[in-house]
Amino acid sequence: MSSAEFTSDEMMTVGAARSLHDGVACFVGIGLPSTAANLARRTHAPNLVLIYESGTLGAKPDRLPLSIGDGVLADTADSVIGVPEIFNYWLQPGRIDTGFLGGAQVDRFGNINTTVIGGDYANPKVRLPGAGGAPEIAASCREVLIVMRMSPRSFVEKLDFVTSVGYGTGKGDREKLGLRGRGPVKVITDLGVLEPDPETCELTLTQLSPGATVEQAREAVGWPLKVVDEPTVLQAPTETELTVLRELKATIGGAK
Amino acid sequence: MSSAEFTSDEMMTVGAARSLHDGVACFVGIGLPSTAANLARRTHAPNLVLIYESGTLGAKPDRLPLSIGDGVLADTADSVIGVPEIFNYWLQPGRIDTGFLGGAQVDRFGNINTTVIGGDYANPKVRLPGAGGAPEIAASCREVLIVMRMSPRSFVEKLDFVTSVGYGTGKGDREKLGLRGRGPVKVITDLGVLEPDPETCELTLTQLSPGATVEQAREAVGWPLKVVDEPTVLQAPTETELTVLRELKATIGGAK
Amino acid sequence: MARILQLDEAIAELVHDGDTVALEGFTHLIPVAAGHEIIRQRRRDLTLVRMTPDIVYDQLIGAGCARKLIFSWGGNPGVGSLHRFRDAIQNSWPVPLEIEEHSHAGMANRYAAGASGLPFAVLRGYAGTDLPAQTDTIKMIECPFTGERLAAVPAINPDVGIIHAQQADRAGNVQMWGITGVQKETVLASKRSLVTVEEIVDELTPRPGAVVLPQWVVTAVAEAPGGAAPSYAQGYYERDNAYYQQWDPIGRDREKFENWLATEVLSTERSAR
Amino acid sequence: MARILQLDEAIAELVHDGDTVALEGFTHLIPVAAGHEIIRQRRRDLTLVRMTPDIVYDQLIGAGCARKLIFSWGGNPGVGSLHRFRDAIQNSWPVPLEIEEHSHAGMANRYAAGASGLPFAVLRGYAGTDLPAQTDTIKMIECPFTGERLAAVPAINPDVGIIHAQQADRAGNVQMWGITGVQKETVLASKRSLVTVEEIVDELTPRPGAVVLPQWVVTAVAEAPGGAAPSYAQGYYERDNAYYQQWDPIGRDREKFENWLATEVLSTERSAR
Repeated sequence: MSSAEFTSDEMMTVGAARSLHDGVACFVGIGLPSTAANLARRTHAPNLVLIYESGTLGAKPDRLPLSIGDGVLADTADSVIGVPEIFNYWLQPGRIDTGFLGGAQVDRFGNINTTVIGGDYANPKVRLPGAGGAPEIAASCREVLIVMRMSPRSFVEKLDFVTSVGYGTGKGDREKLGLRGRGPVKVITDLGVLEPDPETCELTLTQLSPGATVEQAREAVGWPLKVVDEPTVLQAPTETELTVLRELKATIGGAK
Repeated sequence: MSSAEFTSDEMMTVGAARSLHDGVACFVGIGLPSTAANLARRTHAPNLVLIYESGTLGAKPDRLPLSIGDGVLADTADSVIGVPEIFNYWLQPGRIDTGFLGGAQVDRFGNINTTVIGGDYANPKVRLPGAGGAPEIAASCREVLIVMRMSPRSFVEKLDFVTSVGYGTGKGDREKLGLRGRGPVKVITDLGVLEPDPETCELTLTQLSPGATVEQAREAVGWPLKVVDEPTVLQAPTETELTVLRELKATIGGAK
Repeated sequence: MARILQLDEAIAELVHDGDTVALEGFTHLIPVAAGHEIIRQRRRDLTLVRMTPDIVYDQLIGAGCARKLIFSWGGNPGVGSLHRFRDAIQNSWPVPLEIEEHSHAGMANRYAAGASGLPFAVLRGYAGTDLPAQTDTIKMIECPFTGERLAAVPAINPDVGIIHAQQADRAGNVQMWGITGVQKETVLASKRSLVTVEEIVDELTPRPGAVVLPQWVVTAVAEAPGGAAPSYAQGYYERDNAYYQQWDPIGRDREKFENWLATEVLSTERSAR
Repeated sequence: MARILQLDEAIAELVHDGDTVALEGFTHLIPVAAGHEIIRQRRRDLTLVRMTPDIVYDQLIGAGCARKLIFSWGGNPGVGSLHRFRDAIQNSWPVPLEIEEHSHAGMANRYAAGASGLPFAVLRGYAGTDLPAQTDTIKMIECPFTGERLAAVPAINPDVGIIHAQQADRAGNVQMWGITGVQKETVLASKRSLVTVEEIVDELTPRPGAVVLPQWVVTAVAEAPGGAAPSYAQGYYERDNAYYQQWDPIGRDREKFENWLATEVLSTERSAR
């Protein structure tokens, strides 16, 4: 165990990596989810199956891919398939265990916005990239992990646009909507981890990052944040985790 | 030109082969259609594109395939694809020029039965193999060639079961049913060729095989056969056609 | 991760009386050894599914394993009819056989819908034919954008999907090449799946046109060299055409068939691998 | 048979003002050279379609070629926003841009329906999201067998589909490998198609994972070496990451963009091949 210094982003990435169990199939988005998944595959989860929406099943990249369609994914995959097939045969039936999502905004029920902020849809203040694979990842993966830095601008009382559904307006909504997966089981942030309350599905602070406080978390969330009685403190990144993570990050330079 | 002896089956095969224009894409069934298509590719239509429902696009077999899934088709194809794709992406949109069909029964509007004969559906006198790819080949190919030996048992007043649609009950039916292709443009038989009447779509004898008579044809058809004023006589198989056809047939022995 | 089992273990564990079972193969890679093992284990009341039931289905039906057949083309390819199949339909011998009949396009789409986790598929099919009148698994549906009417067919999701492939690795990743038919969809649509393979290898070498099924979507792999004969396995052996011819007189005659069954299947044992 | 044309000839002949045009590529094999030729030929009022509009679509939009964009994710991957796209949506500069927005699953299925000759596709999608309220190309449909409600989306059938591949042979048969995205569907769904290729070869060698488009479904092939840069072409060249970074300040600023457009596209000529 190490007391090495680490950033809150590193803690967040390590926390996300630890949430991936060995042997599961994981639908990976680019950025932090991909870093976390590759970290997990190099540490506790060597048999993690990485699936990218570009159509690579079982990619085993020897460096961090720079995009969801990086050539290293195709080169190392068990199989490369077309994009319609990845969504129809692999994601849609619910055969992928874990989906990773980020977003510009999340609300207390784990719904996500990656479409527009401010104004209205036709005349937004900020036009975001849009849905991509997220709505169906959120609907169909057996469980979803959300990874986002906490701030009142991103953890909001009300989304400007619902791009992807977490628990809708609360417990039971997923079933009513016919969504197959369980929904978001964790929101992993720089300050700690939120989990849906078993009764209400409202996101509740259950774990704190080392050094972070409940007060900090409350201030970083735009709704009255529920907190469990005694939030546990996340284990700091181990030396191995940090070393592997930093090595991974260093591979980006030489990537295509 | 040759006056070599030939069988009526050879005439039928050569007639079918001649109906395939160079460069067209042809959906080939096993048996006589496959023989005819391979004959055409070796004679006047070297650029004929052979498509088999097993998923082989552009097969160039060096011998007669023994089944629609013969390995020689995969070995020589431009591309081998799955069976759902061959039907959905290739047949259904109407991008295949010519489809070949045979059957146990055909009626005067070119509808075909390959399902049951006699009795009723639940207790047939003869259970035939069933539909296979035929209904959608009949519906979606730009044009269809039917190849069958003439006899009153097979050229019937009323089908025991409509497996594949030609012109339904007459002109305009294909449009009403939403079928995209033109329908059967020729029925090639041992005694001659029937073509749909431009006004009524009723199959009409337009050509006779060398040596065959209108009277023979009428006797071989279970409905009052219409005949054009002056049926032309099919050109006998040329020496080249016969030689190539017989060479092709001889390849079957060594096939898998 | 797929488990590597012996064929008899795999059938014993995965295939139960009353199951819906698809043994798929399109001329190539037909899972014949698995079919014979089902006969040997005397499964009953199966709903058998296959686009192109041929000899091995004739054998399963003749052995009394099936109560229903869902199919689109049934025959002894290049030879003629399936006489056990006809005897079952026409004379209920040895047991009655219900049929549910489609076209290839319909069946392929039913598997694709099953693999896609959808309850149904849409196609341009069946219009004007007598097929829809004979089955309640063909309905019409209207395009919500154009109003056009199309055919709809329900997904097929077999209890067990069985296919034969050339190779698997020791983790149970499967690779097949050549004509691969509807086999990927069969495995993906099925609740449980068994892949028999020509051989288990240390590593799968990528090949042009290969279809790979990762181990995490395959329930079990069993080594069964020659397991597709009399059909062929590209790269391993060719089609045994004589077998198809020779089947005809056996299939035509109940007594000959029962002799065949007793000597060629029931009293034999698949060599343990 | 596909015709082998020069890129400028092909664009002149195949792409007309007002057309619906899909230039597809999923990170890999993006048909950038073809996009630049469309800008150079000053096409207007195009409806552009692409799952993942990135830099070349930002450029087409900034150059005023498009009146509408149909898409599911628009961004400069790994860098940030598309500023020409945002300027067009938010400020109608240089011309107003209408959008029709879907998810990837929806777009992929729209292409697949287009390739299949169906008017629509069915998927599990959009439920509970705000997307259906913003577009009339998402509707609900009921399964005729189970009564379940699912999403329906209309087929996409572009006037012109444009993709980039590694190779074509002299007859116009096309082969691409690596990540091939939705490019096959794009060509099959389109009324006309253009494939730019890294090189035209005497013979296509079968490769693992390759997608082959036979010449009879391709309208034209144009040799355009480097035609996917700054994206990559597996086996030919790598992604130019710096270009993606460098695009950000250019795209952010109208003046810089117009300079870029004048010097890098409009005043240049694609070398004749």
